[in-house]
Amino acid sequence: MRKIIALIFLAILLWGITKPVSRIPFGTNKIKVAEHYITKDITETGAANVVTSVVVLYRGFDTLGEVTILFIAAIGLASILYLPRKKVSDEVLEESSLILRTGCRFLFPLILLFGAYIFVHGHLTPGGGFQGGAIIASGFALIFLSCRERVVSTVKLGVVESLAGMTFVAVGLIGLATGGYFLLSFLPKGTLNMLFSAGIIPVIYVAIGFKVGSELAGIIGNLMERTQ
Amino acid sequence: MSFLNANTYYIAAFGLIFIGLYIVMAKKNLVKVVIGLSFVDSGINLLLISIGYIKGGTAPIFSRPGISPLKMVDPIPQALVLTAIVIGVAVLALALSLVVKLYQQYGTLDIRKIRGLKW
Amino acid sequence: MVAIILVIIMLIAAVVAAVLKDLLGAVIVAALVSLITAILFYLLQAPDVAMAEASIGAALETVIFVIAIRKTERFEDK
Amino acid sequence: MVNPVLLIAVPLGLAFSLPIFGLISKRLEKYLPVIAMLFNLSLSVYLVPRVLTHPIIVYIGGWAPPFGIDLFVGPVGIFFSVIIALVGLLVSIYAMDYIKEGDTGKYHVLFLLLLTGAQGVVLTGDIFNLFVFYEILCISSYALVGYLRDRDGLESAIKYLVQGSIGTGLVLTGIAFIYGLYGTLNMADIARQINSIKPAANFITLALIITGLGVEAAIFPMNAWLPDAHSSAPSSISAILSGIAIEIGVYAIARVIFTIFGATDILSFVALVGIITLLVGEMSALKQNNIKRMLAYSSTGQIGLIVFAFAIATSYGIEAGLFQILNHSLSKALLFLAAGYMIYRTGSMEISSFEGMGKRMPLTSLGFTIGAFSLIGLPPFAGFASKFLIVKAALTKGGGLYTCLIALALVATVIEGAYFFRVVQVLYFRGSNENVTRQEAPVVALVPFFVLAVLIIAIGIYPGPVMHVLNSATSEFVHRIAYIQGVLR
Repeated sequence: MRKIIALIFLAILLWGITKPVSRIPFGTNKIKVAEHYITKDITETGAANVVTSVVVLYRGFDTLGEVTILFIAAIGLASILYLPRKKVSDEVLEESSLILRTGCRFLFPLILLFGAYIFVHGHLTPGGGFQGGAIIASGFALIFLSCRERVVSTVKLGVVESLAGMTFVAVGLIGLATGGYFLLSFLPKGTLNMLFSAGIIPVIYVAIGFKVGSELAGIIGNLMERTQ
Repeated sequence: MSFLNANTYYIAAFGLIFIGLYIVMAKKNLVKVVIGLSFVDSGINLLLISIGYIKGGTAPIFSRPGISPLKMVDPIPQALVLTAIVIGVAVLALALSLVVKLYQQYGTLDIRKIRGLKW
Repeated sequence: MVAIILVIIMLIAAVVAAVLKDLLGAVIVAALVSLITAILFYLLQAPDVAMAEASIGAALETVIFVIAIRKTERFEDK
Repeated sequence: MVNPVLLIAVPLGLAFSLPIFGLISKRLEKYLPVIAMLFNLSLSVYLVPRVLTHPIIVYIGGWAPPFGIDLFVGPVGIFFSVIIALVGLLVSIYAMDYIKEGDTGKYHVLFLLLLTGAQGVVLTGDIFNLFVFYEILCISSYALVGYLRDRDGLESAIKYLVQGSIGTGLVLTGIAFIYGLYGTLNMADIARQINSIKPAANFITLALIITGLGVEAAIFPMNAWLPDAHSSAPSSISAILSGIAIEIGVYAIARVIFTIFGATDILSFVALVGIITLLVGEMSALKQNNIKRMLAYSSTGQIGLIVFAFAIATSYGIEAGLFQILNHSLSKALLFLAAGYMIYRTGSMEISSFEGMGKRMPLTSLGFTIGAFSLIGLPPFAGFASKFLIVKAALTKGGGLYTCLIALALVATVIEGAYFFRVVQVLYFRGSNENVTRQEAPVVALVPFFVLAVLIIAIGIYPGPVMHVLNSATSEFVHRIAYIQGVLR
């Protein structure tokens, strides 16, 4: 019964979406607003990666909202999995093998370094705060899964997450105070393809990198520890 | 065949969305439902990126000098999808935490057995 | 041509994820779907998105799913 | 001049910093939402006179629309932001004492972010930005519904989450189509070009977005989650969900229909859906014995009435709809807050267990009664004025359809009266007459009751200033050309 209803619903939806999709042919040039971004990007923002300048500068407010959503998810998950007192997990954790431990000790700093590289170079190469943060979080996931004697404090992760979020809002407010616009790129544009260029993009992307990394790591940590 | 060739990505996107919606509506296991939600998200992301694609376009990055800005694909959908991916993982993490907690209360993942509230 | 083959594999994998009774298997197949989506993003000239999808969609979502399944149960009961 | 972006930035910054304040002192946490909402309320009230003469358009990051995101702080936006800040402030004062269990710091963060999301939705002028803030609102409410971590709460949270995610997925698909068709995301820019494409493609896009937003607004048949979610959440959250969240859904739908698409041809269908929602909601409320489920179903009904009023689409109709939103926010918040402490004192949600409450908690019961009377539409409360306006709007619109529908709406009002009077009767006229000890709600809870009750009566007796704001807000919805020209100068 459920399956039939589902199929009928999907058939109606399929019939409906063909109409707008037929008006949007695949692969043709239909750029309107984005033309401005592509042609004016270098002079206006100084970032080589146009996607980054759209994400951080032109549509920076969306990014602030997006960071907030991840924050909500991390906080909401912690509040749902909240245990009144620290219950010790009664399942006996197996010691991870020597190879696993050594490998993870060796890999963890390298992963962190790679993640940091990704989010510092967000305005020059593909990548940025979200990708770099996710890579850092995968390093922490490695710690949580294999090096069980190392304890990662979710409280400290929470502090990092809060500070990074406050940095983002503070950068926005400095823009408002100095130039009259929230999230204004008040730093100099610099030369194209240099590390210190493109205004506030590096600052914001570093903040996002820390924030996303600590949030995703906190999510994994809470899921591992807060449930028996 | 030419239809398939021209619309490969649209078919992929809507295929994923429909499979995801079908899983959400027809499956009775909560983890499966969450997998369905993640398929719907991926499908919508693929749809957005395909809308922004231009045949023979280059990635919107001035990685070396001499790239013509007029051949670049649309950067806005890519920015939107970055946002959408993060929203997707946020919803998914929250959903799974609820699922884990529900399992601790009811001892099952079957929605037919989780019926405390009357409808 | 590459794209068509990838899309076919992806859709088959999605269907397999829907019918598989073993949830862990379904999650792994779903990770494959995410990975192929990432490759498709790359083919569509979106390297930023491809990176995000590969690191978040394929890697971290799978980790979260696997932890959740470990805390609950592995098989979908009939 | 104060920049209206602070309405979003300040609560957001405080929410981010709240965990750090929580490390310093656990007691600080609960004051931060109050501070944030006090700031928002004073700033919005301060902005009202300026906005009424001239809408303020804020460019985020200094990029002019359609290239950047803009905030359109018009009469509608400021009207909603005053409601959000006011109800948010009162509920956060109430929650200082009410929320005791669980990780309270996290509750306050989520609560503050829910209000910030609502604030962003009503101010933004960019459709994708609206989607992002909408997700903030939705995701924090999923988490808050499951906050108590009991069986009902978790179950309704997951139900809400699944349905809400499908809804937001539909909205995002609609936005993808809009972007593909028009190449822009700015609402004014879309509205300017909307008639350049064949209607069929537009219609499907509009249908996808409205269906998606309709999930959060709980319009029939997408309202299955509402009674569960609103009844299992903590009472303070029920008040916010009923008093603010669903109204934001209605706002978003109205914005999409009136400003972006200018689609007046689907409105008679929307009116019909509204009346069906109203009748379904009120009928289901009538047979409930659980007070919170009753109030939740009543919210569904009220949303139906508001949607109907908007669908009349004359300036009378929209004005009546906005007035009803104000009335519903104040009254339903008051009802849920009062019910919250009555449930807390009796330990039961059954209506029959409230016998003698009129003596045990006289002030709380009085608050509940005022809220109920205002929702039914008795004079001299605010509900009378708004319901009167809706009837007047429907009759001046004329036509057989609207006359029939308003007759059905009046039937629904009678049903509403029946179940609210039943509760009031239980509160005052049932139970033994022996002396019962008074167990009044604490003072921090009585303050919100008092303010809400005074506002309901004051607006009912003297609706002049409110009507002044509503007139401007109505013209913002009616004159979409002015909106477009205002943004794209």
